[in-house]
Amino acid sequence: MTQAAVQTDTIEMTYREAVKQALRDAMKRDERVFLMGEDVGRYGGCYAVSHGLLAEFGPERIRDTPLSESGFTGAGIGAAMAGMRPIVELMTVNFSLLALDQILNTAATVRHMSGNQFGVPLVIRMATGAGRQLAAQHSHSLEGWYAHIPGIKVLAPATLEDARGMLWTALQDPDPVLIFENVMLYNMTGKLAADAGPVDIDKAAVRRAGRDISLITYGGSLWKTLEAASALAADGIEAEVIDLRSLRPLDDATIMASVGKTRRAVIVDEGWRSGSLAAEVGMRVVEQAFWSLDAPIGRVCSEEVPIPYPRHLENAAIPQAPKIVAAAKAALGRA
Amino acid sequence: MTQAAVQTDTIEMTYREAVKQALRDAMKRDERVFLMGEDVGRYGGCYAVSHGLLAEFGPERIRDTPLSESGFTGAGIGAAMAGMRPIVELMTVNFSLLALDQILNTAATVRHMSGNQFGVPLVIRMATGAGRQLAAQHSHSLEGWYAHIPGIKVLAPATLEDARGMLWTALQDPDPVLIFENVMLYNMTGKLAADAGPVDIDKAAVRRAGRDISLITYGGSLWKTLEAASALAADGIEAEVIDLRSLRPLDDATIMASVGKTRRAVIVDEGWRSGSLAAEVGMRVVEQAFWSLDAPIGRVCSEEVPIPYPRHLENAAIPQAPKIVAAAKAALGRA
Amino acid sequence: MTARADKPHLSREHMLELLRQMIRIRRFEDKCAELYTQEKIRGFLHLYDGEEAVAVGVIPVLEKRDRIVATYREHGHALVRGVPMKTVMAEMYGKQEGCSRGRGGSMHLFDAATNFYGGNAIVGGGLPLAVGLGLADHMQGHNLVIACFFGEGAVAEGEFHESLNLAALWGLPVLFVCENNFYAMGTALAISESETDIHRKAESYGVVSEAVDGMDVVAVEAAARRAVQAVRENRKPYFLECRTYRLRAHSMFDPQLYRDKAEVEARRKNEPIVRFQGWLQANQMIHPEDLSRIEAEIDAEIAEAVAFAETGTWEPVEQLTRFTYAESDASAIGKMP
Amino acid sequence: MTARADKPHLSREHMLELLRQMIRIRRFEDKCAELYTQEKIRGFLHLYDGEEAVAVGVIPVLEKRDRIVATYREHGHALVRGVPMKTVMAEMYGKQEGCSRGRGGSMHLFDAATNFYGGNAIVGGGLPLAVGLGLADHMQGHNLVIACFFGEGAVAEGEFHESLNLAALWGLPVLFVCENNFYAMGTALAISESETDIHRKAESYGVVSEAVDGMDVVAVEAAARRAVQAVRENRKPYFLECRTYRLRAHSMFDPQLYRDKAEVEARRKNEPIVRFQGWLQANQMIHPEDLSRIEAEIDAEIAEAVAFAETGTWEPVEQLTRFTYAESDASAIGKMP
Ligand SMILES: Cc1ncc(C[n+]2csc(CCOP(=O)(O)OP(=O)(O)O)c2C)c(N)n1
Ligand SMILES: Cc1ncc(C[n+]2csc(CCOP(=O)(O)OP(=O)(O)O)c2C)c(N)n1
Ligand SMILES: [Mg+2]
Ligand SMILES: [Mg+2]
Repeated sequence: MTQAAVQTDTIEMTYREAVKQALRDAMKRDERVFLMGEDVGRYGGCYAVSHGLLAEFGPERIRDTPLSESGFTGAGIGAAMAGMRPIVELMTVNFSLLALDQILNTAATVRHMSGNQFGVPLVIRMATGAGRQLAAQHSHSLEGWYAHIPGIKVLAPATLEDARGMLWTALQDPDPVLIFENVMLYNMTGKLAADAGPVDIDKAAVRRAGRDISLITYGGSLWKTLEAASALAADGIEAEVIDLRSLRPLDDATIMASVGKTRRAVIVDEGWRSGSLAAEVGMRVVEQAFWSLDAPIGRVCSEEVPIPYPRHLENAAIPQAPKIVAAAKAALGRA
Repeated sequence: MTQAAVQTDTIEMTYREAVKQALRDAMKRDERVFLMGEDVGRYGGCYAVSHGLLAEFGPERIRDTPLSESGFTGAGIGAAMAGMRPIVELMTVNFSLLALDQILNTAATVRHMSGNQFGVPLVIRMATGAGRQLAAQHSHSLEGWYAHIPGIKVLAPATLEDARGMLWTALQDPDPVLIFENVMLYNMTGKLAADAGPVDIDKAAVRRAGRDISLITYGGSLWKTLEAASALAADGIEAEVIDLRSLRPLDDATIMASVGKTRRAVIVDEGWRSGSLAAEVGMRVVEQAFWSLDAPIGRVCSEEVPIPYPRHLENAAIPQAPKIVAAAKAALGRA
Repeated sequence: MTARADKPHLSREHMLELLRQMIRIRRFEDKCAELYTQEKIRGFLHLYDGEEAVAVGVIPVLEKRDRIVATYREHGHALVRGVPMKTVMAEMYGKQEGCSRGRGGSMHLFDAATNFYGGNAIVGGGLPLAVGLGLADHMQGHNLVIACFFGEGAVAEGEFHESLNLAALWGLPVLFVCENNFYAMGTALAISESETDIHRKAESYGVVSEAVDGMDVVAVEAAARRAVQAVRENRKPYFLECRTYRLRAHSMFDPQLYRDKAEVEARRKNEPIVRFQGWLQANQMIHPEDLSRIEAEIDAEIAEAVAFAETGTWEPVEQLTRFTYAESDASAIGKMP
Repeated sequence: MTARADKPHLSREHMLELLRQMIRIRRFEDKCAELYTQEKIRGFLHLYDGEEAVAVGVIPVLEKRDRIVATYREHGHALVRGVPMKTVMAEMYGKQEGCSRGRGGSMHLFDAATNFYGGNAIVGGGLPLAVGLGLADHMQGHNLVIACFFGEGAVAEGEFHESLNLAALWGLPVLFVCENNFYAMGTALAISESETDIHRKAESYGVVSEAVDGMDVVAVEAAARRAVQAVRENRKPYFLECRTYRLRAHSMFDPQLYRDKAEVEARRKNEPIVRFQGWLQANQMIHPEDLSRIEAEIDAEIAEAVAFAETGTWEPVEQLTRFTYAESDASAIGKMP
């Protein structure tokens, strides 16, 4: 399980630090592992995640790249095919579009096209999400969109445990795994077990148990959803909060078990509404648990607009706790 | 309306020819219009769509480009912002990934980021779809995926009328419009009114009326769905077939009117199942017409696999009439 | 300073104007930095401190009808181009009165009135756009020049390569201005390019190129004159590399671990304003009163711009989704797609 | 023919082997074209007719441990590399016995046993991959050479630029082999590149480069020896441009409107097999019996390959979704994600 451990020694740290520990740990455990991306070394990582690693592991294994997203992502694919275990950092999802050909047309297809002779054990990390007033070109949330692609796996660590633990598991995977770190979480602090280590990457987690409605979410939205769940509890509504953790593949069983119990669901997802991951999750519930539903499924997504710069508009564009509360109440007929 | 006209003079032609007529017509009507892309000129277009246009309009307006998808798509954006009306041909959707940064980060955002000072009246055409045994890198159906992006519009002409008529309407649009032509339709022949011209691009079309179930689809899958509807009719099931025509924005009203009547729906979409456009359409039905539904919504999409080369596997990977029939029967409890 | 500039432009008045524009950018940005710490300005803020001679040397050489494409480090370009300072400042505040209606912020200054095609936050993303503006001009025959600014970091991107080839192949009137400040965030040039003599890359596309001391506003201006004239006459691209230096952090988040303080200090001694001002003084072309007058005028302009931004209005939340698409009628306002 | 190749390799036996490999590719592909019209082979089929001297000149110079990245026009490369002809043919049929288990077809020949990293149908897509293979070798210290083949059309892609820079910047052992056949589909070189002297582009990355007559197998081999040796010794990239010509259509769908029949006919006179065979004959290095023996052997090999493909098996439809992900256990077969 990935819940915060309270039994053993715990250490207070940030999400950023948890990712860094995961990187350091992986570099130490396996000399085939290396980190490559723009400004991961001398600059210390654009979100300071890899700060200090260059001094520890040197410039060959903490490899600063030129601004060549397609080139170095492809280089990661090639290195993975030849026995290395690269971690490619794409700085942010906004720039990953430049590497999409390599991700979709090469990384995701090589195993199949080669009849299982070659695989691409590559991990690609990137920051995702809005909330820092970076405007239309720097605020995308495309992890759900990436989850459309067969041949890759997509992870969204929302907790310190997952930030710390998913990387190693992803590195063991024989296929490409994309890890999306929400930019708003890097400064989040919490307690992590001193001996925290790898976690599974197959199962969704019930982050809060409840009987009245299932709130299904992941990544940065998890915390807003938990906040909404608290607010709902004050009104006597016990929401169950599911953290998907893996966006591809999706853990249908955990979702259906929850909805089977609560009979109502709202999905919260920072992607644009049309074609969101929320639509996929909702559709699966319809396909697999239609007869358990007591009300239409709701979703809280981003508005269909490039993210605007001013704070009040940015806040209004992306999911927030009050909207989640409202959607939950609507699904419960308590609007 | 976009239904085949039978009242006036009609001419038998292919879908390819209808697209070409649309191109020629646009070039003649507006001298700001030009076509640019790989092999559109001297080669005659990789699917022979633009064959003959170079001779008629010359190399400035039928502009062969180098293999530089990002570069010439961006050049189309710039030219559109400066008063031209470019039609960029991206040969096939498979190569459009190389231009995705320009499409998503520039074309789709400029109007918003500039506070409405600049717009991008650009049309991007590309071939899409599987069925020609071109294997994993040449068989994508990503039009539904593109429909996630706010700031662009996405069209999928399935009929000769739409192949002929959507281009001009798209060129009048002040914002970027992507037109996806399914590769399996180019050789399709049919009758087109001699005076066929521009058509609306806002409304879905009811291609077959029926009372028992709504089959919702678009593009290349329309014909398989109509085939399925005929098969169902033989079993006494009257399916209504909706051709979405525009994938972004979606015409919710037409969809809901149909589902409100039939109370059952199956969505057919050649995209990979997870995160498909079918999920979005299904989710909208759940949000807007849940209480009219008598059964779970079904979907027939592509299997979650890069498209394999052998014909029997390719056929099994993408939607086919028998699968649509089966899904419809399942939704009707007649499995 | 170099003495290569055409004599006619070496008038005292012109010299003072060059100085004034550089100081104007510097002081405006100093104010921005201050407002950033006050959280009036948010998001990313990239300052041009040390690089002013590039925009000031190049942009006034362009004509009004010419077009400009810039990057996320574009306050200087916008100001020199004539985008009103108050609308630039209001944009940084995110107010409706901003030059991009507040939607864009620091990285997305746009201004149709001055043919200022933005502010682009994707490194290299503006290059294909500039090619397209050039293509439009090529087809329309307006005899414009398109000036496209980008950092040396963008040179490693595939879009740089595709854009140079297209512009050269099709004979498009694009002036590529590489602002080589020797760092892309924390990545020094030698860590991003196997060939660090950037302007030589233009040769492999058959594009005429020149490298110039980008800390010397007179030299930049002289080179820009040659370049703009060549583009306008030959209807072909031209590549101008301006070697400069960013004296401040990349953005407000950058702890500058990647370079020594001493390196920055050494460069600061040679920074374009100090240098040009010193030269003007040594040549008795400027008097202390000139400087105080210029500074007073600029300070007043800045104060006015801040006041304008402060009193600007926030776009109502109901209008959130506007400008995703063009509005055919007023009823479209606030409508979701 | 050039006489520049190192003498030791000019043995009669070696010459006959070069000729044999070229004829082997040609005849194999002639058969493929025939099978295509019979609809045994489907999808896109890109023939190498006229370009055989490139693969035959370069690939045998590589060692077994070296790695190869190719394009969608890669039958010749696979055959010369030693991918068994019968598994190549079975792949074209889409049979389970194919070298990519039938999943890839003509454009996606893969073979782990011979370090053949595919067949890539995205123009330019293989270049970053080759850089990555080179990076792995650089970090693992195996002293390999990575040979990466691509057409001159790929040179316009941004990925070309990014890949050359990365390989040069990081000192990676990649041999870039540009198969310049002067057309990218119907687009002649002069319509896609402002600078048509391709190998000179390598200079702007500081990569050593050479252009060679790609219709002369001996010249190609000699250049390849120099290149491979340089890469192996210096652990740096090398750029080899082979100037060649595609005598057939781009693919089976191409009506070749973009070039004159006369141009093709003129080039055919100089095609590598005729030319090399003529030279061998003129120098009495080949006897008519040699040729008939070679042809007979090849025909037998082809007949066997076709028989193998014909009797191959179709993958059961239940296994459709296999190989999307690795299979941890047998029960994964047929499981949907
Ligand atoms: C495609 C892309 N990749 C990465 C980034 C993040 N980033 C922003 S600025 C920058 C450095 C750019 O350096 P340079 O082009 O030299 O311009 P400078 O900032 O020095 O003016 C980077 C890596 C980005 N904005 N776009
Ligand atoms: C990125 C991309 N764009 C377009 C295509 C379509 N296409 C296939 S081959 C080809 C021409 C490539 O020419 P070149 O690189 O010279 O190789 P050649 O076919 O001449 O061997 C094109 C445009 C593609 N496969 N990939
Ligand atoms: Mg720089
Ligand atoms: Mg070629």
